[in-house]
Amino acid sequence: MSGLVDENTKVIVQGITGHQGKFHSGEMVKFGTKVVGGTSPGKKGQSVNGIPIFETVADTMSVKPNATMISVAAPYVRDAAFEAIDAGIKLIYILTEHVPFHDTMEILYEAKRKDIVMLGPNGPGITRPGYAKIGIMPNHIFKKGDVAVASRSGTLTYEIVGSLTNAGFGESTVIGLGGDPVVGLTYIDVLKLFQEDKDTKNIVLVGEIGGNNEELAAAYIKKNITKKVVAYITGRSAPPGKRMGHAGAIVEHGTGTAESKIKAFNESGVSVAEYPVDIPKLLR
Amino acid sequence: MSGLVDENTKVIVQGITGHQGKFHSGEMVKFGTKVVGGTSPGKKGQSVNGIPIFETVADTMSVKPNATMISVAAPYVRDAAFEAIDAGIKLIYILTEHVPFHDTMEILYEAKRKDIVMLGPNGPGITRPGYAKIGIMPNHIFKKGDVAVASRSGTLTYEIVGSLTNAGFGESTVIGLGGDPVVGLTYIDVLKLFQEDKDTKNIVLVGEIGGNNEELAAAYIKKNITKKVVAYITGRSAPPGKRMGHAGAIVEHGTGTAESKIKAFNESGVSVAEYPVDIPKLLR
Amino acid sequence: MNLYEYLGKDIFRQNGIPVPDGYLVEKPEDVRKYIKPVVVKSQILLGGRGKSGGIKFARSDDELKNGVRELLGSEIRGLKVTKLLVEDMIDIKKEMYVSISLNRTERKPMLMATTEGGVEIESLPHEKIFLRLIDPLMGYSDYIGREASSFMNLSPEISSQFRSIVSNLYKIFVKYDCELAEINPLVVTGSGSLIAADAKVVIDSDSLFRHKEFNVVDPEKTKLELEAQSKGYSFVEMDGHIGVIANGAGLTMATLDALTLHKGKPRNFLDLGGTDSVDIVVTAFDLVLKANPKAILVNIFGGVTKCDTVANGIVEAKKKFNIKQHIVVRLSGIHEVEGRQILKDNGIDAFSDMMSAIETVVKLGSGSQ
Amino acid sequence: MNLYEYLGKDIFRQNGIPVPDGYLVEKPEDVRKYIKPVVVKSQILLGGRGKSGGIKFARSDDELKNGVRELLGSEIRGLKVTKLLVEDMIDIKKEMYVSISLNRTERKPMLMATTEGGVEIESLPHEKIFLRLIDPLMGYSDYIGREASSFMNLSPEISSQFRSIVSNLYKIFVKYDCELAEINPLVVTGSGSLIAADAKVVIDSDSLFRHKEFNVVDPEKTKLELEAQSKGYSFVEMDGHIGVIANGAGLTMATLDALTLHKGKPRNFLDLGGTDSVDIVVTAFDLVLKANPKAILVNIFGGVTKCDTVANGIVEAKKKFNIKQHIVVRLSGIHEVEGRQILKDNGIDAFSDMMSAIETVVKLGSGSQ
Repeated sequence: MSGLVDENTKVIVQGITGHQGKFHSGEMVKFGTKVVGGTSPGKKGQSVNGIPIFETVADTMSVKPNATMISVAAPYVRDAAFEAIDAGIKLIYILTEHVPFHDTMEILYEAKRKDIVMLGPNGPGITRPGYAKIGIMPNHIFKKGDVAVASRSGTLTYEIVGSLTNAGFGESTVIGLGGDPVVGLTYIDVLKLFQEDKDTKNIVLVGEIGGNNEELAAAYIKKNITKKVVAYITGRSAPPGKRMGHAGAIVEHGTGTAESKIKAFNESGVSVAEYPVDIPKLLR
Repeated sequence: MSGLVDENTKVIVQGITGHQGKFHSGEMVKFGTKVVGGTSPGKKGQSVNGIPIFETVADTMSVKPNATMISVAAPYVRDAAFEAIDAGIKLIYILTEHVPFHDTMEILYEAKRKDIVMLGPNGPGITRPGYAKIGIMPNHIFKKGDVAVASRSGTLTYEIVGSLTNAGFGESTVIGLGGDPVVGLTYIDVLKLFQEDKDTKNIVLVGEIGGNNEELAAAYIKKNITKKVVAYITGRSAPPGKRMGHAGAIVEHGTGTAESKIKAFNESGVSVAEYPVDIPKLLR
Repeated sequence: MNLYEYLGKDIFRQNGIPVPDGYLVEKPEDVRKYIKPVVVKSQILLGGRGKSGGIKFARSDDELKNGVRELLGSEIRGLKVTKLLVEDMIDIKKEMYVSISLNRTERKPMLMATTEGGVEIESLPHEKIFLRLIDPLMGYSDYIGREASSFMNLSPEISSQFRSIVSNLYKIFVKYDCELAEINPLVVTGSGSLIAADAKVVIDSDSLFRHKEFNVVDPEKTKLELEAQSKGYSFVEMDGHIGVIANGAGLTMATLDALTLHKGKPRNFLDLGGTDSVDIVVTAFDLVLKANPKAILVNIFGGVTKCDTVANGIVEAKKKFNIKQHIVVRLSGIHEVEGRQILKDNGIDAFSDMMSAIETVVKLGSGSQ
Repeated sequence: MNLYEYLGKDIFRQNGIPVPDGYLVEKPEDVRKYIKPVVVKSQILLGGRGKSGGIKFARSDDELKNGVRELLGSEIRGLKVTKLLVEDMIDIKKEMYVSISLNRTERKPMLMATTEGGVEIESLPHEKIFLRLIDPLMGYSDYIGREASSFMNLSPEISSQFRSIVSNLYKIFVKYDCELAEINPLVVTGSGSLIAADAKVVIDSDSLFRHKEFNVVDPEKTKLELEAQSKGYSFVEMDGHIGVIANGAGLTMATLDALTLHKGKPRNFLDLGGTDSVDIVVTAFDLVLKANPKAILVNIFGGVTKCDTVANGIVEAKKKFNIKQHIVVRLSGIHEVEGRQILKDNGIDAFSDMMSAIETVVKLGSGSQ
């Protein structure tokens, strides 16, 4: 996972004086993340949680960030992400929910054009116990270990991480891909990283209805992943055509169902837990 | 120069049934170029100079082209170039004059994004005697040899190539960068290739007023080029603020003058010919 | 958000896609004098309206008035018809299909087109459909339309109209933040003109902040869902009887799934979100109670949200709304012990593990009351 | 093509950049009743109009009428004033500068801005200017304006107006295919509003096919240049006396250079282009003759153009226009021998090498005739 987050990760928070930016920048610092700066127009020279505030991302270049957490309101995400891309920041994590997917597509392809990794939007970020956390996952649920978790959800991920930690496991990396129909990193992207990561022995994929990324992940696992993988899929009971909280969690024209995803994992030899709490059992 | 054109080059001509496309596709074939196809909407199944016509660039993929010459009217160049980029053709040469430079910029950066080389617009193309010619340079002026020529002009280049050939020299590669203010390949791009090219021992740069690409080339030569370089600059007598035929040939606010370019070359140890006919003398 | 046909056609009209002349009828008086043959089309968001009797053809003033009278206020597959579109009848020679949609797998816009329109695109064999991803940075350009025309074997006259329509459809897709912009059927008339006989435009709800022109009520949401939305909650009505409040979309879905696997039937999806506030909990109860559940399950994993805050919210809601139904709560995470104590003190079942809460609420919800 | 201020301001107005209210005066009757203080500005494409007396301030009806009378039809540094812009006087507190232009070196749009406006940007020290390249695929976004604001130390109120102006200026740059879109000065008024007091918009002439709205005569071209342009020739008038016809822009320039180095003064630049046609040669002579040269030099390197075709064109032109001036021709390349023979047969000097032709025409052109 050193490609994404490691001891050299230096994070800025775009929108650091907002409600989320203020709280979570503090939590990240407590977790041990190097939060080197933040932006908030009109507040340069001030600080939040001991973190210096800058006017623009260009100005933060003086503290040499290589990652950013974007926590601005949805209408301003495109601008903030373009600012980070233009400044050459190599990992862009977007916390914000309700970003129009047309904006996300643009950000994603501009980022790809410049070899920049985009994570999110609308996900809890990435946590690597012992190294750093970028995002909003609660610090107390983690213990360093060998399980890597990738998920499209926030709280459900904490539930699962909590149950892993309680059951005596620990986590190498936990990554929330985001609940939108278009997100930056996908399961396959992170599966590659998990397979290469020396700290990871087990992999947990948490999927949900909508799209076919779980199906693609299942096919990828069968071909490329030698580590143990278990999965959990949520949304079995969702009525078709309804968005279940996440913009991406929707069964449309019979595609994106939980059944299809569970079937795909089973066919790839990945055990699928019936309840989140069953995940630790499947890993034993 | 094998990066641009060599024995494996397979060219299509977009707009092969137009006046230029028809004539020059035939001349290219006579030169020995592998012209594998052309496009002209509504004429699929027909042929020109023995070259099969296709409906779209996507359709030409069956004959595996890796280069294209775009010879459509200026308003359609953006579409044709995007079509070639989207199809993944690796060298895009645009013959057309009067392409709006905003279109050229877009084409250029889309091409860069996909690692595609763009040559032109508004230039005569590239000729590598013994290998292939893409473009409109007259076949009869060339002789295989060790002089590489890069120029922003068409006929002036033929004049110089003609005088080289008449003086007993021969050419390794002759490339016309194009007379527009924004073009794909620049002097520095081709200087790199000339320096690496085993067939090239001498380099001739033909410059003109407008922009500062010659100045940049002069600085680059001083630092990076070990082969012999001579230059010719035209436009000394051009009145300021007037475009001399080429959209890019204009002295603006005192910049882009012939004097500045000649001075830059002289300071980099590059001899500058007073008249085109003097170039062979400088190479001896 | 799925737009009614008449709104979709307004967009088409404003953006250079030919549509039949027509007008909206919301009450019988809106009907205009009969001049030429028209079609009366129920404005409901369902496929196969025609087969369900939602479309009438009128070749006289009487037929027009009768058609409007029959359709207006009628119910089609459970949906009440409140708006009709009265449109000039078109001379259909052929029906084609074209759409631009988001391809989620490839994360790119996708053009689909076929000469076999007028039916559901899913019902057509794959090889009849021209399918092409569009690079979102490069966008649509004419060559893509030429590729489609070539695949579809269109004549030069039809191709040039078709390409203009696809170009405008892509502009609409981008300009209005569409998930889908579909013309089915795209009609070739007897005189060889192309015209959009239907319009299906689905707008990304997250983009509405920049599309004040669509400040319309989402016709596919229930009254309660709209109320919840206006208060900032993700809320979906379902057909069971166990009210659900949880935090996080994924955990809420997982809660519904667990209930269902235990033969419990959820009444709703309600995501509290990540905010830590008593009021948000109280309002969530207000919404759930309006759905008249037999029992209520609260499932909280305290990350940012604190369990004692939620507990206080539950207690306040119980008093405020005088809740008689059983409330079963699962609290885990930050301040869970304090939270459970607050609930116990107020006579509310509180668990630390999700499964026990699920089992209990299913038992209580299906039982007496 | 450089647009007059009033046209640039029309564009600004239509695209959300504030400009003073004003109107165009082309004849004395166009002047409207004096209501409040105005500025009368000569519409000529020169920097430093004010210093040259091309701008008058009017604080009364008399002053307005006098100003118009004085300026209309006057000549400023050789340019005749045929249009005036009468504009509300603005209360100038501060003058700033902003522009978007093509940076040819980087092949990207470039934003330049400074709080030191009202003077030529080239005269300012580099460190006072905010200079930033813009990725053409990403375009302008607000953060770029925030970077500029921060550099320029603008107050929040000024910054928000400034950013809106830069955003619109970039839109104009792209939408109208500009080489340059410049506001100098961008005025901060006494009441703290930003307003564009001048407008310099230069359009890429090659883009005019998609900007029919600029179907105006290029004011910087001479009558003969415009005639040549309408016939498809690149033609530039110069102040010498040797008419020049050559093929290819580069070779034509090289011909002018060689003439100049030989103390010959060219009358014009004329590029025959790459087409092989007698008529094109004949029309070229027609154009050059209208410039009344003392001698004419034709310099052809036959690549695609064939030398015999050119020779035939020369002979035909000589007859048709009864040309008395010396014509000196250099023909090299395809069919050069045939071409020179045709010319010799018609009593025209023909060379194979360029230098001999140059030397001959300079001698003949500076001599008797």
